[in-house]
Amino acid sequence: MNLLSLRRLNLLIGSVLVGLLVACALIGQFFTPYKPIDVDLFARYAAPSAQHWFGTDEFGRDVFSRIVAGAGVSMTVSICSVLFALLAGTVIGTVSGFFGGWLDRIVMVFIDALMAFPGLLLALGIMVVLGPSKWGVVLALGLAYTPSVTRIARGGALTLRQRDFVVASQTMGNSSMWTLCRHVLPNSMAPLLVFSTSLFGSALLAESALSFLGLGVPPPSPTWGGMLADSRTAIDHAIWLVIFPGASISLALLGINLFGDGVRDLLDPRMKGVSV
Amino acid sequence: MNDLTERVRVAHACAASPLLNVRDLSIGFPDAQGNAKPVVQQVSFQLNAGELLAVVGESGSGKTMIGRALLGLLPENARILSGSAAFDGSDLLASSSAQWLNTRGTGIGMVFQEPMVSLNPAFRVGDQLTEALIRRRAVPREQARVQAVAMLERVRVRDPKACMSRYPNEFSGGMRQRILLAAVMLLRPKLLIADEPTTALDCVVQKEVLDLMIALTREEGTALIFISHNLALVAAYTERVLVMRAGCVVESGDVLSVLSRPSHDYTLKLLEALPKRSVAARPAVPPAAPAADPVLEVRDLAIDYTVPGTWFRKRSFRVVHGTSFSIRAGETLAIVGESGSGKTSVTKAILGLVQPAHGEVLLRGRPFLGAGREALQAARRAIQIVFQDPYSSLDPRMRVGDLVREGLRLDKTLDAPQRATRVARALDDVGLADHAMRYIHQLSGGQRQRVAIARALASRPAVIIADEPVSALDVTVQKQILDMLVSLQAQYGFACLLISHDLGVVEQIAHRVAVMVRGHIVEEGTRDAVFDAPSHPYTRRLLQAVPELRGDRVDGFKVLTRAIPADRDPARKYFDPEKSAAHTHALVDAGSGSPFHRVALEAAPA
Amino acid sequence: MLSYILKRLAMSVPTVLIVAMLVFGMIRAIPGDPAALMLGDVHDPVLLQQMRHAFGLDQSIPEQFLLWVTHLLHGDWGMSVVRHQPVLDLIREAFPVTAQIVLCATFVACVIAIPAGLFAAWAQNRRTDLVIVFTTIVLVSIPSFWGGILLIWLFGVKLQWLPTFGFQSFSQVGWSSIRYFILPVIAIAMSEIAVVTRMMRASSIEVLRLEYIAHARAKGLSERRVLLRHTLPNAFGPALTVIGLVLGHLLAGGAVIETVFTLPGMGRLLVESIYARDYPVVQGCLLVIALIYVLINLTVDLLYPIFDPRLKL
Amino acid sequence: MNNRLPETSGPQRVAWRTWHAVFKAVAMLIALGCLPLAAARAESTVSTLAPVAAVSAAARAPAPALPEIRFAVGSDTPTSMPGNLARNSTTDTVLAHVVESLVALRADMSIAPMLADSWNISPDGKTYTFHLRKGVLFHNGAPLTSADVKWSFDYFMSPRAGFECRTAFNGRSVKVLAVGTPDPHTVVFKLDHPSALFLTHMADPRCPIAILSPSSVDSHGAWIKPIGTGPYEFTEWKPGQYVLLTPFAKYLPRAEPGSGLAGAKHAYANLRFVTIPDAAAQMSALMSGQIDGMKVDQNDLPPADSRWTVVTGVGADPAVMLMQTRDPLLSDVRIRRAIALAVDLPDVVNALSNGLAQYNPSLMPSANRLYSPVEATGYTSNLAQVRSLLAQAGYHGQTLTLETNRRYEHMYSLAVYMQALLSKAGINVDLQVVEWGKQVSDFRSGKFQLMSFGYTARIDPAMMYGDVLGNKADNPMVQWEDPAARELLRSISGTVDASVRQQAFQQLHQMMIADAPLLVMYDSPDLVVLSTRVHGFTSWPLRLARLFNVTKN
Repeated sequence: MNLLSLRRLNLLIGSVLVGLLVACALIGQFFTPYKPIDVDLFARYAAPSAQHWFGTDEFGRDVFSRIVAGAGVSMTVSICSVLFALLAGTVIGTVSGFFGGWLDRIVMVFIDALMAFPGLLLALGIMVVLGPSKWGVVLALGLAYTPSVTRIARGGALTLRQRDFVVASQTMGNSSMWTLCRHVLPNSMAPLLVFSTSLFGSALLAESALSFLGLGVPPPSPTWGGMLADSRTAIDHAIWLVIFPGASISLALLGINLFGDGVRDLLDPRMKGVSV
Repeated sequence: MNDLTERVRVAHACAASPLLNVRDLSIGFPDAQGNAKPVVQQVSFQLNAGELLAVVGESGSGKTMIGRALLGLLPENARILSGSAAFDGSDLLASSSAQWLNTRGTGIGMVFQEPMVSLNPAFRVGDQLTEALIRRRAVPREQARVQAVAMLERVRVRDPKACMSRYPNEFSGGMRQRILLAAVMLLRPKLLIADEPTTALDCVVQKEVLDLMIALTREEGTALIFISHNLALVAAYTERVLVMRAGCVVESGDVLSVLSRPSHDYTLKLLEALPKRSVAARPAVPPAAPAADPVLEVRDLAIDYTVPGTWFRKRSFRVVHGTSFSIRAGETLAIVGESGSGKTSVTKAILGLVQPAHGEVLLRGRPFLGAGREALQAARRAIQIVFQDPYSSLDPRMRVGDLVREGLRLDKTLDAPQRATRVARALDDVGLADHAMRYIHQLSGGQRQRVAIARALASRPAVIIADEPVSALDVTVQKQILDMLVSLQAQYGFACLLISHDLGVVEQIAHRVAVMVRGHIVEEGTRDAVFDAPSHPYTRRLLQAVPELRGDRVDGFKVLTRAIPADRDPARKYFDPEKSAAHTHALVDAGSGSPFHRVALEAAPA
Repeated sequence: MLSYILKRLAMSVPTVLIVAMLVFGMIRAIPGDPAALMLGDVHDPVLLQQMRHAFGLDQSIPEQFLLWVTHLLHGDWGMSVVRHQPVLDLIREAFPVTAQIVLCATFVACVIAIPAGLFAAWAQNRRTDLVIVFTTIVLVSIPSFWGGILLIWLFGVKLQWLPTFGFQSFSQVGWSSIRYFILPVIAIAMSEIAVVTRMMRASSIEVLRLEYIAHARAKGLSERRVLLRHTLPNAFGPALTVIGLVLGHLLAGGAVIETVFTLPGMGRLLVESIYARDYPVVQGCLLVIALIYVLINLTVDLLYPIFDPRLKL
Repeated sequence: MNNRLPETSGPQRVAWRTWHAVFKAVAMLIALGCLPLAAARAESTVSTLAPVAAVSAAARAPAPALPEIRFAVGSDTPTSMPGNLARNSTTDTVLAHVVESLVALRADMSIAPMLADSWNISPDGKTYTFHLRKGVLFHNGAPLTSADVKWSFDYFMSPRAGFECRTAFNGRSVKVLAVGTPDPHTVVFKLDHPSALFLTHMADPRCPIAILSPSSVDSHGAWIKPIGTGPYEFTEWKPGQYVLLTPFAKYLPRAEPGSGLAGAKHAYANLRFVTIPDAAAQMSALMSGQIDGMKVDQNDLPPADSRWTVVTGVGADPAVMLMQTRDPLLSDVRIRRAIALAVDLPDVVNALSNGLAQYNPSLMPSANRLYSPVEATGYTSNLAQVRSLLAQAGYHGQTLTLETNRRYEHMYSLAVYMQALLSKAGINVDLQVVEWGKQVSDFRSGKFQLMSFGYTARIDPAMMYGDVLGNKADNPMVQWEDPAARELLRSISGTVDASVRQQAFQQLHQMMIADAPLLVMYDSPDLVVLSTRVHGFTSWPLRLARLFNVTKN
């Protein structure tokens, strides 16, 4: 098992898991054995059985259907918040890194302030002001991740600004904005894409944590974090309520991380030497 | 001292059997399919104790691999395909890691190329020097420190005691190579491998370090393998030479015979590629009328750099003091100087990238720096720049055709078809007509530099600034680029401002030369005047530092240090930028007979 | 050195000020105020007005902010609206709990992660390296709160070895307080180990490529010495930054972990006071969190030159 | 024979030696690692749990024969003055043991004599004459006289004291014109108009008219500590940690048997109310025997165990589902009745409270002595009638939002069941879970369609109906706008006669069931977990843990 095939194995496992996740997210809710919010007063805390593969929860709702439906919610929330952060962070970071001066200092002070600001209060503030909704969580997570994306984009812009081809473009008489869009942005995309795969993983984790504290996507739409939070009180008599949502979060994260690592190795010039 | 004599005696005793005997050494890297692609093929050579051998070849010829193989420091996936290397009676290539541990350092020492990262930045110089002594030779700590200070004195490091407790990043490149040399020689290895030890240094510092290395190996009786790509430099320092090309040894023998009667035509090509002044090829004065008004004129230009001081005050210090010069169409002015002399800052000021402290820059007699956006844009199209590093000066995301076309984007006088022909013409001029659709990572270093030149040429500029255009290329490729530049200048008649630290390149293509030290021009004049009759002490030292290659294919080549005529007027007080506080100087006629030759003298205090 | 510290602190004042203003505005923008919350379903407008006056909520927001800042400068952090205890006391009780757990977890994580990362980089692309890389990816993928719940289930409920509830600090019950430490520390350390190992491996690989490592080997030094004396100090810099980031984040109170293990730490205090709209406590907590963030960044920057003398202070 | 960097066989040996050294260091460090750090924090005084050492030390010092009962409370009392603005539930619990009013509440929430043996009300209901008990002493030994009663009432009515229920006696409910003290043992209260709730307000545990000795305040009138006439003295108070009450030796318990806060109150042990903010921490303290009792709610009942028992009792806090009658859809009574009849409510209540509570459709708690079978009649689900009502009302599937929160689990569970079961019955309901603070502000501003909510206990049904009935224009917090019902409620504001009031409440209940402005589900039960060493503890609806008449072996 030499190095190359092992690295490709990572990518393979990663893409299989991510594929499964995406499948669940897109078409999952049409094939669930039960409707995720169907309450069944007489089947409360039923153990995993032929009827209910993953058992039922406190209200007698089928855990398997809720996990499949939950995948959709968690995925959309994570993808949208990462895209939001990527978009906002890249624009702010690249512009402030490229032009520098007082604009850069102001942006940096705000970025620092946002980094020091716990995502928790941000999430609660948005959730309550906007009313509980998926998009509230997306905005909250997006804002929470924008500072770190901005920092990376700014770092990229700072190093690219010194590169000769950027200086050459300016000495050719191009305007700064043209140089920024034509030369700096395309070249700073690679590190940002790699970072966003890891960001995607932590967004999924953060969404689960938020719904764990009751701040996430509001029930009854099932989310994995919410299900895990509810399961805490049933530790001693319904352990399957803890195992299945937690396992699905971990498998999803494992898939995303493996996929992210694989993508980064493909993009990483040094790896080219080993011609994966 | 008896230890030294005893070692020399032993070395001669076993003169019969050579210190190092390499037989059919082959090294290869596995490619995607797993079968090894050879990088070094059937290399054999012998080396006696105390002998100096040079291994010369262009990049990719496998010379570094040989050096690393002898120390067992090959990269992770490299394989020794065949061959053996007998050193001091045992086969190196078969040694176990324990055997490697006791041959490295005490048996074979190695000095590397990049001074900036050859010393561990996190440790004091003293610790790094004594570390190997204490652990390998079990020398008590105090005695190791004494030996280290002694060795630092031998490599002429200023104030060795203080230097022991300082960190590597507080030293210049040249100083670090000296410390590295001291560290290796402290272990008194039988064989020293130097892998391009001075390539990254300025020529003056390079000479000092090389002299030092040779002297040390001679005194210690250490055998030396000097790996380099510069044949002239190597010829001046070693006895035998090995010329390599694409992993094979094309020629070997003692230096003088190889130079005078090179048997292999690759060696001939290598020798001819070295830049040298052929009187016939380059007239001293440009064809255009000398009296024509200058295309680009720089008047009393001064540049300051600001460094963040304590608290919020910024400290600024002058990098370029009042500098004036002018270039006429079709003429090439070369500014020569060590790194840090401010020559690149001048080009930045001309392009408006840096705000000069005072002074102005005129394009065809009109100042453009402070004259609003349109004037600056127009000027920037008329002045183009070619950078040093071919890998960094072109956007990796664009095709070659788009790169060249971008120069014409703002030129309103051309419509689309005209632009297309202009681009095709420019690519044809640089010999890359069919490469328009390629990405630059598919091109070699030389081809990329051609694309940069084509991009500069496309907008028919009045001035092209070439900032170290060829210093990153191999010798043979360098020659093609320089010849192309000369022919294009003759064809389009643009003025060329050449920035370089390589005297050979300057000597080959420059009409006039200005020597710059610490932001001052200390000597200026036509190429012949400055090279044949240098008057400022710094220029003289500069010329002596670089061995000159003379001769041709017919009656063989000779490498000799330049003959510098004695100073005509030693009484003159030459302006020395390091010592003079006043920073004022006057450019006075150097009295060498040539009309434009001037030298900087200490100005009378105003 | 001192001037550098003072300069850094001066530069961080705007950051802390902005955080304070953001917090002040946002917590009041959230509907519902402490007085209404305490009254709940009782309808008594006169009493509501009395309470609002007592909490100073009837003034305009800027006035309240100025009042709060001036009091702050005199060292008075205000009284908790709901618990009628000085905010400083509440924080002084909650912060040590979080600090003890987080510092222990970070210490354990570093002690394991740094050698693991170093060794993985050294034995790059060989069996042990791939084992380490795979375990770190798995560890990073397990959410710490799920890990926490599973730990509670295994050790608390099933094996009954460790208490599943409550927290008794060291000062109260001496060494037996370790029983309350083990599970949270393991839960936090799990993901921390993964993050630090990955970072350490990446920076060590970077360092191992540099020439002074080849030079050290060329001097005939043993592999162990090359690793510990030459690679570790230079590779530790970037890992230090990551540790600083992780520490800052956790000291801000891993509210989730503290909920799972019912630890009365900063995270829980912050969440509960947000729910109860206990404005002074929320402001106090967030000020402490901002200060922690600034101090940790400063310490990381001060420690950095030890590993990289190029950065002169 | 390849000599790649470094030798393959070599590194393994080197590797293990390195790992070996590292692991040795790691094992040693882990063992010591946390302790020095923790020790460095030794001085931290995490007082969530009264330090065991300190507690036993204090108990040992005075070495009384009496055992000590330790009861956990969620948050410390912010003040030691009864009924103060800053009070919370702990204040009411602690001071119920220390101070007494002229009258007190029985378990069935009727009014019983306490410091006043008897009282008579003038025919016009505007003059109350109280006859004080003889031989009652304050904790400082001074005898109780009518002057003390007048002093206490005037002190509570002064704005500086910050008495929360001042408005109940100076105009909103009734206005006390004068307090006369004809002789040391009779006190006369003159009211501006007759009020049935005067005595109830006086005995309200949240802000009782406690009879205090003037030495409870210092010379400038600033509050020191409560010197009352209760069975316990207010001995020691360490803010944020605990309140210690010791028995008042010279206390004269009343003759009648103990019921609610009335009757005989015997102090058999010292009482220590320990502050443990975290519910789970309280549970672990109980398990380790460091506390003897704690309150718990129905969702985290501890597993059965020999060391403790769960004392359950009927509560008085009605769990309700509110319906916004001013909402365009819900303004139609047929829709509201359809909702009421769509779900089998008793079934839901049984599932919700794990069988600990019964369905109670009335705003009057089932524990109240006026509770009758009329109050017990609610809605029985009838899907056919629901369909016809919906058809008549022209309902075509519009969605209603049901607002709830996660802070109080029982409200959330109610909402989840109602949403699912209403949807099944054809009424589309969407669940909207918001943060508790926002739900309270929505409740107070009336911005909701359906809301799963819970009222805090009111000691008299008239008070509960008073808060529910009203005009939404000037008070958005009321739920029912029936003018006839308001007129009926106002008619009995002056009558004290129980049978007349009961008859009025029955009529009010029937009108409410018909108009269905809200659905009352059940009274959330009062649950207390007590260690088996404690005997004689009884539950009562007003959620105040009464620890007199309780022994500990």
